[in-house]
Amino acid sequence: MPGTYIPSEYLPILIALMAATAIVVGGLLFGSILRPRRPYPEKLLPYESGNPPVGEPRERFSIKFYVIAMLFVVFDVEAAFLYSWAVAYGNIGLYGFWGMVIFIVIIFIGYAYDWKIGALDWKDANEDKDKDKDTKEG
Amino acid sequence: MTPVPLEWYLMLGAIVFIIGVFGFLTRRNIIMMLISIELMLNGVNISLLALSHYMQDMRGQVLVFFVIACAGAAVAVGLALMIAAFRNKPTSHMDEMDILKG
Amino acid sequence: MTLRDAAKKIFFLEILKGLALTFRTMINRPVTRRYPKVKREPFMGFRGRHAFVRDPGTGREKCVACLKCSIVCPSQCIRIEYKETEERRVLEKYEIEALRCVFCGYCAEVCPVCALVLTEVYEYADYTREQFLFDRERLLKNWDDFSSGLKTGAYFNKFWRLSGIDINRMPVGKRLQQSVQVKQKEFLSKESFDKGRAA
Amino acid sequence: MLPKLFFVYFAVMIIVLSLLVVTRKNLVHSIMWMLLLFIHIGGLYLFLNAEFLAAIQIIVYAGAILVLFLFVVLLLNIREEFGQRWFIRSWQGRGFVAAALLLAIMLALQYIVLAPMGKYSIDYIQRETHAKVLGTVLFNEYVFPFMIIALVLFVPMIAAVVLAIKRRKA
Amino acid sequence: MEQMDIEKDLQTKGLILNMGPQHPATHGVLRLMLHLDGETVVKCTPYVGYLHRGTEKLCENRTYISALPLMDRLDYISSMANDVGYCVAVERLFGIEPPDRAKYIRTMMCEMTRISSHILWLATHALDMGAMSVFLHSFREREWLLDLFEMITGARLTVSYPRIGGVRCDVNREFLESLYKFTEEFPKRIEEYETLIDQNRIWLQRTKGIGVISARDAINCGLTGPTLRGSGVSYDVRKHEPYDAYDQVDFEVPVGKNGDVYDRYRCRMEELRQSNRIIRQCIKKMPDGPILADNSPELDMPAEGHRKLIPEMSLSHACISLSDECESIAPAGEFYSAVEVPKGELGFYILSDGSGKPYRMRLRSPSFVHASALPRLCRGHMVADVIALIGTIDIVLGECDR
Amino acid sequence: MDFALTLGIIVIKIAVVFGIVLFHVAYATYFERKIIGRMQARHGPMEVGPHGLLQPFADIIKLFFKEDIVPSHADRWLFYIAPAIVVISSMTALSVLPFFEGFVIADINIGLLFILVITSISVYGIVIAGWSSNSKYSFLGGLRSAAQLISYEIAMGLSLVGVILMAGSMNLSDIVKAQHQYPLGMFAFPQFLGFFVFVVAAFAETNRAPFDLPEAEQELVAGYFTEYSGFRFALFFLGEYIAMLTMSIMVTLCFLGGWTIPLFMTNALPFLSYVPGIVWFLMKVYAFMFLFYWIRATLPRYRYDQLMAIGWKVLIPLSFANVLITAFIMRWL
Amino acid sequence: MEPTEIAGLLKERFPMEVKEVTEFRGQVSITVKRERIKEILRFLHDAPELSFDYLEDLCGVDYLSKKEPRFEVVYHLYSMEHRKRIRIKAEVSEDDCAIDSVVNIWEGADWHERECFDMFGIVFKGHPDLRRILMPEDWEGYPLRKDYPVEGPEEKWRGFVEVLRKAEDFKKFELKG
Repeated sequence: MPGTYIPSEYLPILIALMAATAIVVGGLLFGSILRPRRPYPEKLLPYESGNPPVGEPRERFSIKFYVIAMLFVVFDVEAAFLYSWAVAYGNIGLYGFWGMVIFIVIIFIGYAYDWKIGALDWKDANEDKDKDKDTKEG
Repeated sequence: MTPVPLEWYLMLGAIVFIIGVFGFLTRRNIIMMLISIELMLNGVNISLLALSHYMQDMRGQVLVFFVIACAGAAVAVGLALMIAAFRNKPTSHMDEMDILKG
Repeated sequence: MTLRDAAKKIFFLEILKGLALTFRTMINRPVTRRYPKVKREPFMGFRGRHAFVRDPGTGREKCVACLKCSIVCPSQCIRIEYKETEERRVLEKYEIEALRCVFCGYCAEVCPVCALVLTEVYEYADYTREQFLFDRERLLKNWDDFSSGLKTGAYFNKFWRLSGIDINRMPVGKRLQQSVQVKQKEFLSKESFDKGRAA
Repeated sequence: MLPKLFFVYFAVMIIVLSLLVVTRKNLVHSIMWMLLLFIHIGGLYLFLNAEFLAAIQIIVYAGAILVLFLFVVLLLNIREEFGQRWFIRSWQGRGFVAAALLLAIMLALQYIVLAPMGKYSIDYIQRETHAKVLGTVLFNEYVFPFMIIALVLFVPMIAAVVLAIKRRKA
Repeated sequence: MEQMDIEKDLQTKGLILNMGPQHPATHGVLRLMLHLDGETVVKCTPYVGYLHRGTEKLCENRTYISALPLMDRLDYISSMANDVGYCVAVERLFGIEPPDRAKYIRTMMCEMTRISSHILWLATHALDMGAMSVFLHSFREREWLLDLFEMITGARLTVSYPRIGGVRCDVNREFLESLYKFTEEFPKRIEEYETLIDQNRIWLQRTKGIGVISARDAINCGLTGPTLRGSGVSYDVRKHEPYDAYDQVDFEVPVGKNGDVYDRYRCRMEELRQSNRIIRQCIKKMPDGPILADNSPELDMPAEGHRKLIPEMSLSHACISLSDECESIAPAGEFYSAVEVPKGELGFYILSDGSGKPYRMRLRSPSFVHASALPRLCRGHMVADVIALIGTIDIVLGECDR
Repeated sequence: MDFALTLGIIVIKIAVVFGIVLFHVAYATYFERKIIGRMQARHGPMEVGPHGLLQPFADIIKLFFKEDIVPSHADRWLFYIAPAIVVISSMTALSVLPFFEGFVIADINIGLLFILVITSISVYGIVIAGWSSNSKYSFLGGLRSAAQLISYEIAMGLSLVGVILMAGSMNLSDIVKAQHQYPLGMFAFPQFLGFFVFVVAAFAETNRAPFDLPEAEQELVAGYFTEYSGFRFALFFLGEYIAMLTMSIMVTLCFLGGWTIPLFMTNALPFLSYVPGIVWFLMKVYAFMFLFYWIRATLPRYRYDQLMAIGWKVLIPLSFANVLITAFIMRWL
Repeated sequence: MEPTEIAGLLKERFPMEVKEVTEFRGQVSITVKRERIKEILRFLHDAPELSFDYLEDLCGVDYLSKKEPRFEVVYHLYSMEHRKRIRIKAEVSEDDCAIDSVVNIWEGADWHERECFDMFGIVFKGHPDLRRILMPEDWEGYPLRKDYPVEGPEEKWRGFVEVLRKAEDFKKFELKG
């Protein structure tokens, strides 16, 4: 009956999760009893190859990471569809098959476009070209 | 075992949705606003799934699947827009985003 | 691209070759020594910790306070004090700051009477800096430590008498065959050296 | 009793976590609370016998969308530039609007009457496994909407990349 | 214009990363300040001097021979080559001609040093690229070489073996046989290293087309040694201004083509083989005879004011050095002499005023010049390539900072 | 009563699995050092115990006694929980993995997806560790690592679609059973593309050489855990090694037939069927673990852009091709 | 062309500049005035029959109370094409301790000039980034000058004092902790 359902096969995972947490927390607590604690300013300095850090460490970073994450979202969603498609493949008719083929093709077109404009290159040639253009025009 | 009433689920979905609305209306940061939209979608998803479960029908679940997919696309575009705007003016605050004016 | 290259690329031939090499190395014997347990025999004439040769006749050091070592020392870490008597100089104080020493062996080489030597002891770490200021007694003790570890026979240091130099160009004290009677140490022969290396 | 207990736990956690998400000043903290929130929502989905969607919820929402948020926050290094104010000036008024909306929804909920109408009972889904049932329905009955989703996903691949990568022309 | 561009960029998304002096990849105490745009290096500023010991100043205050151990500590992994370079320079200034046997011994030892230095370079370079087995495999052979060094010189790294006008002590047959055995074994070992990296696609991707410098630019920057030869310039002091027995042995100077990291790597690998060849020739050709020139200065060569400390009367006359005319063997004049150490051209510019000490001693160290070319090489590459480039120019900070 | 019994069995199972895994991790570090040492003509650890067998315990005790340093200006709480996220998630992943016939802590229908869920969560541990440390090296390492993980997660997920297609299930036990019924006994043969992609992705997902970019010590010192010390550092290590084990088990389950051996082998050599399944299973898992070490000892490291290029330009198209080919063959051949 | 001939050519071309030509054991040094040093070197670099394209070394020499003017900047030039070496010595006086930079001609001169500035205090005009290189930025005095004591200045350098102080602090700290 709806509303009374308990996913009992997930109970072991819950227990395992708690056990893992207990191990980690227990280890940390146990360690905190044993380990010394003698901080001084130099020790607490973040690592910077032996120099005092210059500038803000959490600086703005390459936009490439965003593009990767964005593509990851798209592909992850696609993978999610693929899983359910693959599991149910035996029950799926031709429609479903071709539907997925077309789906993959559409995604692939976008992917090929991204490849072409260099979104997948870490060393971005386009960006440099643009920069040159910018400086020329400006 | 006494079942959990459907209304509880729907209520929960509504509350999450409303928290999302609240966040969307009140936070000044664009990223926070996008996050609030995600919250709203999640509230809806909870309701949809609950209804689907109680009505023993798969349509709600298919819709949830689609909502998740669309949420990803929406966030990707939204953040890209924000980044594009950020280039022109390094801020993520709604109030400051007046580039369209001039 | 030739077919061969294509095959190489597709089947990771070069990587497989590398993997084969590492696997081969794995099943062979390791070449490293387990150092603190298995000690390495230094070669004859290794320039290690300084020592004063204890003269078997007098039981003291042989130094004549000629100051050559302290003059020639590139890092200027030898300090000598002496007093003049009627027929000879008497050494009052002799100090080597081993922490400044660069172990070039010049001091042992110029010593006209073969009093100073760089022994083959290479484990001389210590806890305090003061331990590295070798004075006369410490230097003699170093020699005792070193020579007690030697096996039968005479000890001969090749830097006491340089090969290939005309004997007449050497100081008189060095013209004689210099050796100290201690238990002779078995020096590593060529065979054992090669055997050790052929891994 | 047990189902209710679990529900109450998840409901309370979800509400508390969502409140934390919208009120934290530090965006990274917000996102971390949101991660926990999504995991709890996934847990709730399990109780609605939707294990596949629970997994997808975490994989896509927590694993992908939230990572995207996190990346943007880290990449742009967005600090709350203007001191203490991270809500808009008149947030109380808008909060009131939200509360009113909530009240309305709750009142509306009183009038809902529903009866099971499909064939997908718990036992059926258990037997066939949720992923298979969902896949079968999705790819037999909803192929066309599914392909529209392809287009929806196609848009960010083009638009977002173009927006993010192309530099502003002089 | 370019400068302004960098400034503008930095304002939007620059990251200044300090690499070194306490960093696993900066071989000693080099410090690089990297201005990053994403992962790309916009600007790289090396800072050196952490190991500055004032060698030039110290030399001015030591007799010619006492300065020799200081040379050991310049490039401490190829100290023999530095010593030989110094001795050659002083010999040329003094006009001393070392005997043939000494020349062959020195040549042989120099090439041994070259091998040991190059395999250390290979080891660290490969380790920097993540190929950690090459590191220890090549240390195996290096250890063998160091044992050989120890066998004859009494020290493993800071050998102080050559003397002005010859070498310190003779090599014996045992040593030569051991060494010959090494040279028989070594080419196989080179092939082993190459098995691991030479054709490896990851290695090729990491090294080809990285840090390209044209022959013209390389000369203009003052690069020398394999770093220059990788760009295709066949300049080798051993060939063009031979010292010791280099004019009597047969060897080739390998040159690269593209001037990238891979070509420099190939150059050095080829040099290993050539060095091996030279050592074999030296062993075969080595004549008998003295190992020290007759007119070479004694170890206790006087500098001003020191001679009178030596007592006239003492235990024996042993203390009195035989060469009382030491003062006269240092002529007043100046000389620049270069030798090919493993890193490149090591130059000694000695200005003598006729006393027992050099008046001015200038060391032209290859590492110093190569380090100065780093900014040029790094620009536009990625952080990981900077590591490869530090490896490829093969610097030792002891020599760079002097 | 029935419920208590079930609970007891679960707890015992968890205790056994976690205990063995923690022990395994301790010795995985030992064997890694030993094997890589031997591959480099060294001895590896030799001092603590006979042949250094007690070395792992010495390391653990040492790490317990190390000071726990939190860099100034670090985001304290996130700094604290980042290693916990990594470890807890990777340990939880173990609960869905079957070790032999019928032995699995939680036999869920989406076992395979659960592994992907876990990997997607453990990304947070890394990126948060990098961000909260307030150090540039950590930050760079964390971002790199996160981007690497998500890139290869796609390839890994897609390479498994072929397996799901062939097995028709996402339950890991079912996948193994499906392989046993398959003539060749292992999906590695028909799914060789998927197998290749999965293996490469597994190396990248666990940050192992030649994809150990986030912790490429020659560039980024120690990557995202540069600032960690003591037990928290050990936690990252623990997480990494459990992830390695998980990946080895996944390869064994999804591609190498799990605890079964191919039928044609038992037909040819009947005595093989008397060997218990767990032996086969462990043999396969440890062979794969050995591959991890072996590769690490042999190959240089990729550069970051090359790594991303491999993930995006080689593995993803390959895995898509694999999915389509598999689906096509299953329908029409 | 032999080095002595080059010296002759240089003398012909810059008669006012070349002060002295000496030869010692086959190496020719040409002492010149510093004013037109850049032109001279540019000529040596560019002339096709000379083409001294490689600056082997650049260093300073201090002739304290031995010679006037006090300093010399010594350039060792080498021609890759003709395999010839020549030494140019430019005199720099103590009062106006400056000379033109040759970074434009040889890029490799950059660090050599910085070192020379660091060690002798000779200013290279036109150098893009003339800072101390081997010594700390705030070091006082020029170590390779002859009047600079070998054991260093009386007053210890700030950084060194700081290190000593910190070491003391740590000792105290360890005692406390």
